[in-house]
Amino acid sequence: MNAPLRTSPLHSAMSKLTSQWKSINQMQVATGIGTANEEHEKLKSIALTDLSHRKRCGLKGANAEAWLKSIDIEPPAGINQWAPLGACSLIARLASSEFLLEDNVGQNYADRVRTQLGRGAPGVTPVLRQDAEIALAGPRVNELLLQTCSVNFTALDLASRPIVMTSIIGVSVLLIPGAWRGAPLYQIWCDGTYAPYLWDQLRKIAEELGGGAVGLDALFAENTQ
Amino acid sequence: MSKRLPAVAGEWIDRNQPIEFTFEGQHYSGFAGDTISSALHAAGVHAMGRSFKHHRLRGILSMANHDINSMMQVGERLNLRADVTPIERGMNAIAINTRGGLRADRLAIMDKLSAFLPVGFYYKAFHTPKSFFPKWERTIRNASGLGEIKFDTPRIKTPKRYDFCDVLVIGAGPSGLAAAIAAADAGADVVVVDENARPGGSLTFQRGADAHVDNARWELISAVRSRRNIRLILATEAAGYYGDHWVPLVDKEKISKMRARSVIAATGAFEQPAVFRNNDLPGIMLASAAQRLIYRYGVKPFERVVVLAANTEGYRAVLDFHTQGVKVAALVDLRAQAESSEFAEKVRQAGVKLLQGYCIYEALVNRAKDHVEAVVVCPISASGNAQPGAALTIFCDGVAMSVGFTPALNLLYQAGMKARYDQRIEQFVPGELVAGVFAAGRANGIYSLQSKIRDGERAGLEAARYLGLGTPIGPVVVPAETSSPTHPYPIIDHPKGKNFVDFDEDIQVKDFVNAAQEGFDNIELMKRYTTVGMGPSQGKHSNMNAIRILAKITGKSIQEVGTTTARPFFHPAPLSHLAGRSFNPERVTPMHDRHVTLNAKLMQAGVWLRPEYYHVSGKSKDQAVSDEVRAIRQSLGLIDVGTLGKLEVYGVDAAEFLERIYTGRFANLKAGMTRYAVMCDESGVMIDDGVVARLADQQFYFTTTTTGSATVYRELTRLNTMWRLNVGIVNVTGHFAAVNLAGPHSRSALQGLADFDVSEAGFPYLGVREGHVSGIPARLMRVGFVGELGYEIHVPAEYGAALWDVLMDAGRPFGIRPFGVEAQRLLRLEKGHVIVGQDTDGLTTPFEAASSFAVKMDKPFFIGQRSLKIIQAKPLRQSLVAFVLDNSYSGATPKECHLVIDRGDMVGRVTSVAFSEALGQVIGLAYVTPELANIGAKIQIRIDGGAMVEATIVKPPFYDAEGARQKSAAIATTKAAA
Amino acid sequence: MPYRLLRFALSSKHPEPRMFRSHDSLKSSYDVVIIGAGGHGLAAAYYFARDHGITNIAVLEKGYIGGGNTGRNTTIIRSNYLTPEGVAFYDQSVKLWQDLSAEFDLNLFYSTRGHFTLAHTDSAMRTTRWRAEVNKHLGVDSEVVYADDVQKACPQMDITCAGNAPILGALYHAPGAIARHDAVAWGYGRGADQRGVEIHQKTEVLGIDVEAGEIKGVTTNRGYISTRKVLCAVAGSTPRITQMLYIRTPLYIHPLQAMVTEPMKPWLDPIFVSGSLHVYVSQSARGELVMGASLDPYEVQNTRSTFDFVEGLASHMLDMFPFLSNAKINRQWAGLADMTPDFAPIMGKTPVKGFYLDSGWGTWGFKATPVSGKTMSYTVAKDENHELIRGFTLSRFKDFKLTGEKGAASVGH
Amino acid sequence: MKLLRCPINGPRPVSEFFYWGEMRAMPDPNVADDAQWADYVFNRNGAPGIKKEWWHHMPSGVWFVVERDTERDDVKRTYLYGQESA
Repeated sequence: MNAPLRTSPLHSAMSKLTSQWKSINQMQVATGIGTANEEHEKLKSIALTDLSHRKRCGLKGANAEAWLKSIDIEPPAGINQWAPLGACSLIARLASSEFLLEDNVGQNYADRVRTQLGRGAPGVTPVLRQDAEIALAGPRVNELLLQTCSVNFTALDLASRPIVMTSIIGVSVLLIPGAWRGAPLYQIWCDGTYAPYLWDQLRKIAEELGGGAVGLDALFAENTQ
Repeated sequence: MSKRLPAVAGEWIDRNQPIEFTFEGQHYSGFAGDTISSALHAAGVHAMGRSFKHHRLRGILSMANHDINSMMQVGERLNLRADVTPIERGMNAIAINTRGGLRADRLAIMDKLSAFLPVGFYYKAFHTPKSFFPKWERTIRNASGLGEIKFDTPRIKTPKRYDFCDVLVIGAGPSGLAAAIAAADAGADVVVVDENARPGGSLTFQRGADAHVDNARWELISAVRSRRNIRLILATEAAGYYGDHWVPLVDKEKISKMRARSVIAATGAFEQPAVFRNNDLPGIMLASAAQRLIYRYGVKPFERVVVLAANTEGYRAVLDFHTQGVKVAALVDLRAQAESSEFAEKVRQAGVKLLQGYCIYEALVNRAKDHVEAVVVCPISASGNAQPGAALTIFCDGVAMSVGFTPALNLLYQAGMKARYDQRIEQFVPGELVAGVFAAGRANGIYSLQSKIRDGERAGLEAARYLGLGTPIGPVVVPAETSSPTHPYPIIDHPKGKNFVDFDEDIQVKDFVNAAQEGFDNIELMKRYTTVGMGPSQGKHSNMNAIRILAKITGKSIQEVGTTTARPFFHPAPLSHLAGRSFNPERVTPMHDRHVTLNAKLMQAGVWLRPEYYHVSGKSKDQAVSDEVRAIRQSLGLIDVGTLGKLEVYGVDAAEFLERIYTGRFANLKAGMTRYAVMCDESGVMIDDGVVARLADQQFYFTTTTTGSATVYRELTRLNTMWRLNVGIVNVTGHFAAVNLAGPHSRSALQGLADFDVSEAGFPYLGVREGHVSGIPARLMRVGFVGELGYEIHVPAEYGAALWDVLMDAGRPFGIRPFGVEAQRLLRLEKGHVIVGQDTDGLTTPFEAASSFAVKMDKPFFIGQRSLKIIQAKPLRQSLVAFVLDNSYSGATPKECHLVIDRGDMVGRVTSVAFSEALGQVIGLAYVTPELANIGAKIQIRIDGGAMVEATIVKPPFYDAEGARQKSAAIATTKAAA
Repeated sequence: MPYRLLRFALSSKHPEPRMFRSHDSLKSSYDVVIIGAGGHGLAAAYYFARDHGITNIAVLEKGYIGGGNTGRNTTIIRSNYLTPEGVAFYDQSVKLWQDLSAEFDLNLFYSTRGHFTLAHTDSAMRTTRWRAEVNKHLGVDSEVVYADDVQKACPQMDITCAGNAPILGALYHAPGAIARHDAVAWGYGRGADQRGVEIHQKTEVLGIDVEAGEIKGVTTNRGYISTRKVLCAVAGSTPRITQMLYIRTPLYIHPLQAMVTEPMKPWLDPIFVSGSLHVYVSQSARGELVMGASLDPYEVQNTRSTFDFVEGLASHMLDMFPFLSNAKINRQWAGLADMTPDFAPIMGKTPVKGFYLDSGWGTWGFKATPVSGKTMSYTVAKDENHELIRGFTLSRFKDFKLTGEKGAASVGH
Repeated sequence: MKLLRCPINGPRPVSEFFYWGEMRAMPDPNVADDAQWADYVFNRNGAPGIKKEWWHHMPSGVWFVVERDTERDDVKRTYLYGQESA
């Protein structure tokens, strides 16, 4: 039996916009929206795209940290911090004893950990992560966040690799600030069942500010090579 | 005739940009930068509105956003304050609150009638005879109100946003600007906000023919502009102060919710009117209003003015008028002592007639009754009594009042500050301030220019220090004022009254005297009885005089009388800005767009959107629903149950944990099996239910109600924070998609898809299995909620859509129907299953809700058990029974919550009811008193219109009593065939 | 122009006497001490004097007359409750309300406007029918109406509520009314004062003197008073008083906020309440829209304002009435609601002999003012709980006999 | 808007939190008599004072203890359950 297709929580939202698709990790991913020029214009303000196709897994519990080390995965030391994993994957420590691993294309930490953990180990509980993931990038992203979230992101010290758990327009999110070609970049994870609402609202405001939705290639071309 | 002055240095208008607009149907022209009031005054229009109650003609009072008597309606925009609203090209302004126009206002009669309408008159009439009141009330209601709501106004959404800074300085006057510079130079990220279009505060209009003023303004503003860590935000109001330095900033387009780490109130002071007969006539205004007209708008306020003064500012105003070519007919100084400042000499040199120790006894109205024409002045005794014996009349076309100020402490009051009255300067000054909040300038009782700047610097440094910035500073001494800027009692009695204290509400001196006589002699009661300060200006020009009057009446000190609390907002704020964009979170399952494609009629369930039923063209809702029901009973149906709460609990104590939170027993539940579970709160009330599946010895997967998921998970994590059981609890509600594949053919449909044995033996009723469905990792549970052979299939959310498609395909040969909540409600009712929240309410116990079977009182402990023991020992309050109507019954079907009546008494209510096609009769659940709850007993239900319907209590379930259909496919299919 | 207003024009001196005397000192003893000069306390004082001939009464008020929730509520009066106890009690109250103006010779602006409790979900519709059926059964005028009826009552309203929460129907309660809240306290105060009751403002209770489980006296900031009967009618401050007596109650205190627009020409006749949107609104005789929402989310014993409240209420107001976008909010304020687990009041006798509670009014005390006064004066005078309040006793909690108002839980206005 | 310091996530607007109420120690159900139990279930300490309360940071699911002056709405300190001394 051939492997079934995964569907992004944002699939129908994206399919209203996009013309170019590509299958990544058994998921249809929008690689381009509208013309390259249109996308280029959006990048000058705010660009959003769907990163839900990335593979991830979660675990938590008193022994989670020790267990990860036992399989040669070094989690970040501080609470609410993230650390790079291998070439381009990441591991985030949510609060104190919960962890989220996410693979970029071509990595397989998440699958490996999920398989090894199985039904869990003493003091270690597997956590199914079916999040939606949205990437926000561009010079005006902070204005978009000021209109939707009460956290002062410009005050964060990116060198300390912080993660922020907060609420955006009423939806609980996990957020990692970063940079993209000199402009701010935010990766936002949320419960997939809230994602269509969150995505639509963010997209509308982004459009008001001169930006909008773009395909994966516009922001992360390397992912689809 | 234009009253426009030759260009004035620093004026706010652009004389190269004329703007046409209309007021009350007349065309006028002003300049960009003009407000409605300044443009009208320039055009010689002084009467701009009618007052709220007496409908007296009123004009400019403050030019400072307090001119409640010149509010305009401009299209759909209501209650626009003409003194601060900029004119716009083609703007059509109409004075509010008139009947038949400003000039011809038919309600002007109210002024004549005012003698009949003393303070609180409406409490004293119209109520007898009772039958007349509604008519009077209509009259009163129709006369009340200010502007008009236009119902075609669209919903206006605004980009409300958050903002952040270290130090928020409120007020861009000299002290505010100085504070900002000091804080910024100490390293703080500073925001200065001011409601005016330009910075400078009083420096922009209280020039007093004093060169220092211009220089100081120029220096401060350029210093602020040159600093990169100061943001100057203009034309923006600080609407209120909320906990932890949270200040909403309101501008034309939006609100910015400023989170400051420290706040400096350099909010200045409101100039206060003098109170004398006819002090409300057009042409009589605060000196600062006249100065604003001159220096901001290049408008000559008067031709011939009488200045009423009790402070240095009054003398400086005289000089302003003099230099602008306004004839100062007289300077009337309320004080006994002569003015000591250097300005006194300058006034003398200007040849202005000074009447020391005089007051204005009354103002006289012109023949047209629309403007002041003269004032009657007379000596005033040391004790403050006017001596009209020696009165003289001075003709003039205007009066400028400069008798004192009251500080704008509103935001500081909201920040929990208690003010104290300072006799030296006759005003309240800030008492102890909350940490991180500072006051500066006039708000702090500091008036002379150099002192204000010094005080600003002090506040700026202290704010920086509070944030750990800058270098420590010793106590900064700011020289005290040499003379009081404010008169202790600028209020003159007059036998004929009309000496107004509150212009919003038309309250005169005698109203306070009378209110006090009636026993309303403390400030709060007086405020409520006279309504002083309750109008749109919130008492900014009236509260202080009211307090002075009350103090005099009661012989108390002003400190003893005290102030009323100042609540948000500083200026009224529009709903569109407060609401912002209005976000309403909404949740959909991973199969949502499949439902949309299938024409699902969606309904809200908490934050979720779910299919109520699937619309079929040409069919009614009822037909569609019964088709869905029939499909499940006879063949196959599929429902999205992804909104159910889905939780996992792992660990050695997992079973123990479930034993504690649910009323049932789970330690003995075998791996691979499921069990119905009921949850109670501590008082024994049934709050949730679901199914618990044991996947492995130390792994359980369980469901909660759709509305319960978030709250149940939250409470479970709290409980284990205390219990410290060795478990991991995971909320996977949004991470699993779930459907119920139900109907006699469900097994046949599943057979080809599952990679494990789904035979009756391999996967019995109430079993749970993990495997793959068409390659999708899945958890399946044999459940009987709808009373047919059925499988609840849970898969990772990302496979939800794929699962739906696979099952719809596999079901096609069996005529599979997607079904919604409506059909499921009926199906479960036929099985007599309870829905928590519909068949229970906020006080129902499991004993009452026919759920005792799920409660194991002999367990060591579960939440609610102790309370249920107490309740169990008492007689049952009510009990849920199943009933049917005679199948010959053809009348209207009873509805949910119709009452059960026994010998005229309420003895219960229907909680669920529907016509069951399968049984050919109306079935339902109802609460009745225990004595009536006997199988076979008759109960009476009162339906719409009051008719009684007899029902018979039966033993549930109504359908397939032995549950054979859900337990064994064999029976099911044969029955269906039969 | 009614004749009675003439006298104001004709008389040179203001012809109105003092509404309430001021007293320099407290007497050493009173037959009854009432704590709290709000509507409830003063109403009780009034009926003590009028119906029970007890006039040697001191009403002690920490602040000023009617300064608590009496002066802070949104003045809605209705009787469309869910339980027989609730309905009977409030129905009696509404009947009393209707004649108060005449009785006091003081116009309370009691204005019958009709009251809609909007239902946006099918479960809300079920509760709506439940309340309607119970009301009708007990002779109270309530009925279930549907979306188009609501639209008729307010043609301007967006009954889809911006598509967020379409209105399915409502509970329509024709007798629903509003009144001038302050005047109610003044009317009862004047009536009591005229009959000899002493009202002492700025008088704070510091302690209550109990001997062998019986009330002996009260210590105030103005001296000690001996008395054998104390009625506590202080709403949000009740726990401060019961604490002095070591009486435990289920009361918990959350602020309840409200706000008001600038006056506008009248357009809104009925009273609308939406549980789902947490909105209740009516238009006052001054032309202001008076609005409230649900309780603050956590316990606070002061009346500070929050911005969250205004933001949420503004948003939901515009969902229902989009054309109010340009209307401006003039003022917001708060009161303290004394909540109970079953949303019914706590009234009557207590474990301490001679100490009586009039509390647990949560968000609905104003409408009960007359009947609470009447039943509490009876209860104290006779030392026996009035039949109308027997469902509301403090003892119902230890007996696990709660009163089921909670079944209709929505915005409690 | 009021700020509250979550021991894990730091200061956040109070709207990110869920308030459970004052912490109450459950008496041993097997020892407590009916009156004591009813007192525990229903009665509250409604008088103002400095109280220990359960609060929950919704975006992260963190439960913690808040010591708060309920009259001044002034938070004295916050900490994770069991780490009072810390």
